Amino acid sequence: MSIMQYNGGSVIAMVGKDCVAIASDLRLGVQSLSISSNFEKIFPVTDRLYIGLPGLASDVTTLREQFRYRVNMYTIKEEREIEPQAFAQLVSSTLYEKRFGPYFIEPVIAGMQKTPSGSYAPFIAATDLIGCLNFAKDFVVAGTASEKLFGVAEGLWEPDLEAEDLFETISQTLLNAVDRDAFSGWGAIVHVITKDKIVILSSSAFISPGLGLAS
Amino acid sequence: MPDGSFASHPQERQFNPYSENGGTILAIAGADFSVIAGDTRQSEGYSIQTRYAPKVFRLTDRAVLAVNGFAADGNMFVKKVKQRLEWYRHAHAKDMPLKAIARLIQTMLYAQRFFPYYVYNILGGIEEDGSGAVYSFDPVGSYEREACRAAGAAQSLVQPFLDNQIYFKNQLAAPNQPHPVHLPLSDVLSIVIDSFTGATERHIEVGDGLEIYVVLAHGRSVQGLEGVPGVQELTTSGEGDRVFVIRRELKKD
Amino acid sequence: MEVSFAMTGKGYVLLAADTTAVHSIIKVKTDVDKIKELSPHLLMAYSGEPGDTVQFAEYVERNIRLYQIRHTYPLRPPSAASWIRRSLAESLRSRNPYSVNLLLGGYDTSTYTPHLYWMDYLGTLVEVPFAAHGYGSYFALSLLDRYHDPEATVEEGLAVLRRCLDEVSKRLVVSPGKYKVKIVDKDGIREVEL
Amino acid sequence: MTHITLTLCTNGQVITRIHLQKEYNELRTSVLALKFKDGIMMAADTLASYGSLARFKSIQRLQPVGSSTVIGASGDMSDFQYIQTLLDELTVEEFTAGDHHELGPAEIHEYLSRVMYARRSKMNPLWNSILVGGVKDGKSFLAYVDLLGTTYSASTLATGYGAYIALPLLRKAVEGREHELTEEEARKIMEESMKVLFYRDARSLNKFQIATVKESGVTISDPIILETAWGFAEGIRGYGAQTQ
Amino acid sequence: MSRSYDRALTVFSPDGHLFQVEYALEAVRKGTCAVGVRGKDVVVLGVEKKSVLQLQDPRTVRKVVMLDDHICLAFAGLTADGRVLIDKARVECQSHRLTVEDPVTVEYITRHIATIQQKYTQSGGVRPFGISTLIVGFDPHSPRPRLYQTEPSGIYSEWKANAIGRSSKTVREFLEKNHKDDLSRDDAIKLTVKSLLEVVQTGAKNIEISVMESYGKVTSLDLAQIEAIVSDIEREKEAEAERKRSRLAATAAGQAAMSQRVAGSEAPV
Amino acid sequence: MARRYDSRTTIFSPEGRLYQIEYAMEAISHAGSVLGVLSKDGIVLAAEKKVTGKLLDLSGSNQGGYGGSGEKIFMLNSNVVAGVAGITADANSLVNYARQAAQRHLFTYNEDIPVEVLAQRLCDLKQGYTQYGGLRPFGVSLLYAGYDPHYNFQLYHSDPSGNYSGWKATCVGANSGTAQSLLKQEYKDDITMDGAIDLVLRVMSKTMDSTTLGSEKLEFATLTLDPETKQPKARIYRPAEIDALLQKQGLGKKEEDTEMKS
Repeated sequence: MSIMQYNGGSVIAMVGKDCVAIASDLRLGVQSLSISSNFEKIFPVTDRLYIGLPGLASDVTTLREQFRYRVNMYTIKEEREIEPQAFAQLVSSTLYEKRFGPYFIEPVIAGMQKTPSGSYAPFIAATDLIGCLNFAKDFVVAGTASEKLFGVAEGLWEPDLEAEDLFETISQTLLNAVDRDAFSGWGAIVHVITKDKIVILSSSAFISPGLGLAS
Repeated sequence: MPDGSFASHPQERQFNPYSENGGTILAIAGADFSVIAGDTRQSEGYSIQTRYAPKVFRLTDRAVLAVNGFAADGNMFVKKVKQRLEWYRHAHAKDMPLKAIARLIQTMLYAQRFFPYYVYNILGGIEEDGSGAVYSFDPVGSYEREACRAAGAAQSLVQPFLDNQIYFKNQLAAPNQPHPVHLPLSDVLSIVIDSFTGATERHIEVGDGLEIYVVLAHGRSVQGLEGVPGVQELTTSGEGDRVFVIRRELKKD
Repeated sequence: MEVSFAMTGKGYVLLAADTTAVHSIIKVKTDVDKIKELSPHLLMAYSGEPGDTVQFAEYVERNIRLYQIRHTYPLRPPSAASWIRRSLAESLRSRNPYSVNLLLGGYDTSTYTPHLYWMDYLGTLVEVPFAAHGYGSYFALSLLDRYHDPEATVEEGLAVLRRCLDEVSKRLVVSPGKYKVKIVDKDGIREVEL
Repeated sequence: MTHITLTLCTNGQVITRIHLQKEYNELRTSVLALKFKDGIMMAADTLASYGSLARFKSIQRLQPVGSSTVIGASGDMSDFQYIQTLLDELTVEEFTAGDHHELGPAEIHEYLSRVMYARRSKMNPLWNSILVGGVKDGKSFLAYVDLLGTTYSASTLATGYGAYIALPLLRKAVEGREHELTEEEARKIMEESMKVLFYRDARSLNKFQIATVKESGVTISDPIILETAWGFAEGIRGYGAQTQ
Repeated sequence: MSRSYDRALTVFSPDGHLFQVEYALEAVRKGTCAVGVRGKDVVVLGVEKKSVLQLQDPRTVRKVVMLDDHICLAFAGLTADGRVLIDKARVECQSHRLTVEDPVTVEYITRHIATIQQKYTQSGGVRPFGISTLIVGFDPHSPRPRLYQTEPSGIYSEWKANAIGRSSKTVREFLEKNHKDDLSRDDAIKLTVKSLLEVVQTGAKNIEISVMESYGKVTSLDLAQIEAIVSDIEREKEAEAERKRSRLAATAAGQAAMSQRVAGSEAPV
Repeated sequence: MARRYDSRTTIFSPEGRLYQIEYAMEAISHAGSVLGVLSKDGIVLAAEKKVTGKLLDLSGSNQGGYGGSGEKIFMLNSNVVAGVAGITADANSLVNYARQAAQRHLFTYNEDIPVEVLAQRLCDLKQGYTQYGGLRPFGVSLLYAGYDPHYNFQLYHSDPSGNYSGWKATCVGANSGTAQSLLKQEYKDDITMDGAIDLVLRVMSKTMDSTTLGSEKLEFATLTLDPETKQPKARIYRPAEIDALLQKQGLGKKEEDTEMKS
């Protein structure tokens, strides 16, 4: 079994119309034994930027602390918040520093990027474990359920989803994908980021009548 | 080799009698129809061997078998199944019923328990009671009747999508409006096409062409098939169960 | 075989660890205390590679103590857990990593809450309502899924713990005989006889 | 590469074991084939090598079978020659039936694939990749079979290294034009592909044969030696130690 | 002339002085007074506490600190220097436990501190620490209390009783006069307070007392306890004074009587 | 006599004094004063700005998470806000050091640095600059207003020697003596946040050199607990907000000197 599957867990991010969403499961396991159903893998970077860190749980924490440190130092030096684009580069270079002894994490980044005109544009990106960046216009996935996430997302996602629909789409994608993955699941959490607010919902809140997708 | 023990069984070490040839298949059962589909790419490693190698085979007027995995085993297996069905026709003067074919396949697969056919089979068709059915098998013959199933290289991409769209997994029905048990044929066809375009997009071993077989129960109208471009009937009698095939192009990159 | 459990209850954390020292197939000792008292409200149960465990536990103990002497107050449980985790994570990628698994139970005197952390030699850290290490986890976790109550009194908590220990001695081939059980709550640390 | 052990025994006692090493790098040699207007065309060079040693320089790897089929093989030459004897027996047997029925390319391919699959199932494969092509009853046929019994057909095929280097060129030139390509055009495409293959494949030779199957029958050319120019190589910098 | 000797580096002057060290000792003499007294099985640290300003948080004014479970330290001199030096000592205490299992002995940590202080009198580009310390404690497995002193020079020495800081000379002289071997707990505390009162005019509220009774057992006396002792002492002094007075009075009376008698004798018979 | 020991590096004078430190403190006593008052539910900091001018551009200040009000008040960490008095360049360097120290602590312990620990970190640095060769002391005193779960709201003061101590209310910089005694008179242990704001502004208005209080001379910040998250939340006032506050407190320019005359 690969070290990438040791603890399990998956993350997905999607672009909507003037919004982005990022979601993950909550499982932490040791191979097939589940240890915790409340292990978060998505962390806020700024008010409108999140990072998801699926992979080896030890490195989830290590990198989360490392990124927080580096972002704070950036903020101290620059006296401004880091933008998603710059943060993606920071993630990439942090991972590439350990090119020959990598962190076993495949980050997913989602945020609202400030544009020169002063408005905000959706931004998502993912990297492999040594920091090769992948900027996508639709969705990015990572973790033990990544293939499943790709398959469902490819079927459900469409351009220009409004925040509510994006929430529905990402939730359905995540839940159906992790249901077919032995190493992911045990609850989920979704963050929807628009330019002026962030909505965070955990799995218990998803499944309520009326939220079902039309077939 | 200085070590005699290593050299004494050299060929077993050296020769791997199996290969994987990519591609993906799926089948969905409706109330009175069944849809069986597969892409037509055959590959080994990063090489596309051919853009057209069928993986879905009509067995009888009411049974279609999709085979995926190691192509040489697959072709041989289909050949043998067809042979057994032919013998059955000679002995009984009728086609073997679907559920009997399913059991036959299980027996044939299990017979090779210790040198298995490295293939995943999905059998679709119409049962004797006129209902649409899908049977799925693992390489050594474990099988089950289901409403839908995906297999092959992109199984993990397609199956959860089918869970969501066919079984309505993780969707709550609106009050007083339960989820339908069976979907209409037109919905099924678009789900099949979506599944394969999605799989083609994200899986390098899937693409080139798509063959969708549709088996309609005896007496069922062709509702859902009219107006579908390129649909072609394979059965000739027009009576009894009918088999149609729809061919579509998939991306070739 | 080493076995350790822990669970939270109403205002306390309960830790239990076996007391055997094993060398190959021989039980060398049966009265080993594998639960260190790191500070007045912090307990650490450790298991793993024999040399590493004691070495690492003492390293942690001295550093936590140094922090307390330097700052007059001890590290709070979440901070102590984070510090210990980093030590393990850094060790993991060193030439000679520590092979130590930990359960960390503490009572935060500034927020009046009990905390329990599960940690392994990779530096995986997660806060949990109950936890186990070793073969015992395969029995205990399912039992605790069923019987754990975060609002349980100490007596109720001990009863659940006893269930776990009984199950281990009943079903595990290489079950250890004796356990040391310690509790940490607002009044500090005390050992309990089962 | 594979290892073969010969065991000498007397009265059930092992006296000695002789270990033979057989180079299967020949598997990397190539056969190319394409369909054109009037039939199929196949090409293979005449080299059989042992590792990096170019051992036999005028081996014929294209072989007619009956009057409407040609097969081309890459891989182990002894196994291929065994296959040739099988096919010879088969054709003789078919001829002696005296019914004027002859096996066409499809039948030959089916037969070969059964042989290959059967041998792989005995864990004792015939170590070859073989292309089978021909024209019979107005239909041209082109298909592949290898040591695993894997089969497929397409309008352009290549084995060995050719599948990586020549096949893309063949596909570009042939796909969609199978019914309009003339024999001359087909031959040009083939020669061009063989040339590229020779430039890029170190274990290939600029001496090759081209087989053509049309309704009229099978023709296999004499070895063709391609004119190649290596003058450009002097100007190439940046490979290996030669960095300046 | 001394200009080039006593500046950046601590170097000998032609007449053999290390001026910087001597000047550092001056800084110590400006510091508040600290007293250590060893009893039979107890050791007491007393310090003169600067008045805490009305709006100041008394928690942050510390002169007696723990180095480890079994060792206390009091210092006189520059507070910031003290904090830095104490920190080094604390690290050493834990490091020692980690490497050799045992806690440090009082002498060991004293020597460690003294060594650091010495280094700062000799290394390039640094000035000496402007503090003296009193270190008290018990060695592991030993009932004997310990009291050590270190100085900016790096000298360390063991004492039955000693004082550092402001007016330490007066206090030391007092201690020399009044210290006895094998003092009981109460007597040791009383002597400490008494000696501090020699320099602390403001009484109990400016005195802090820490008592170590055995390995790891440290207590600080609260204000009420110190006040009780102070008033005790004052009462004793009062009584002493009273006795003196009465003895004086008695003497005077005797003399008076004598003179009276004499006078009386001179009275007509 | 003293002249020989009072320049270049920090060494003892024959009387055991470190003149460099004393002179550094002298520098601070001329600096714009900083005032801090602790209440049960928060802390108030105010500072007198010395660099003023009609053309000074303050529009760039207070942008982003780590801003300051420009010259005197800075965020050191999410739970600590500091006021500086002394040499501004030295202060900037110390502020930067403090922020990094806070981040290192966060990195190591995954908690916001306790306020006193942060003060200690800075003081250790400051002490080093009084002991090691070739260095002069930092000419800066700081007031740290912070929150941590150990001691809740805290106010510390550190000086160039590397000494620090905790306070309920204190002042550094010019006229700090006056301010101290005013605080001593008026401070009550149960002072509310509003009371603290009022006290700070009144004391500032009495101690500042100029006759009027206004945003061009005053910097102002508070640290309270966010009622929702229960996390410490600093607020560094923008110039307009300061003027509005002064108006509200009746200390604005319009009613010049009324408070002072009363």
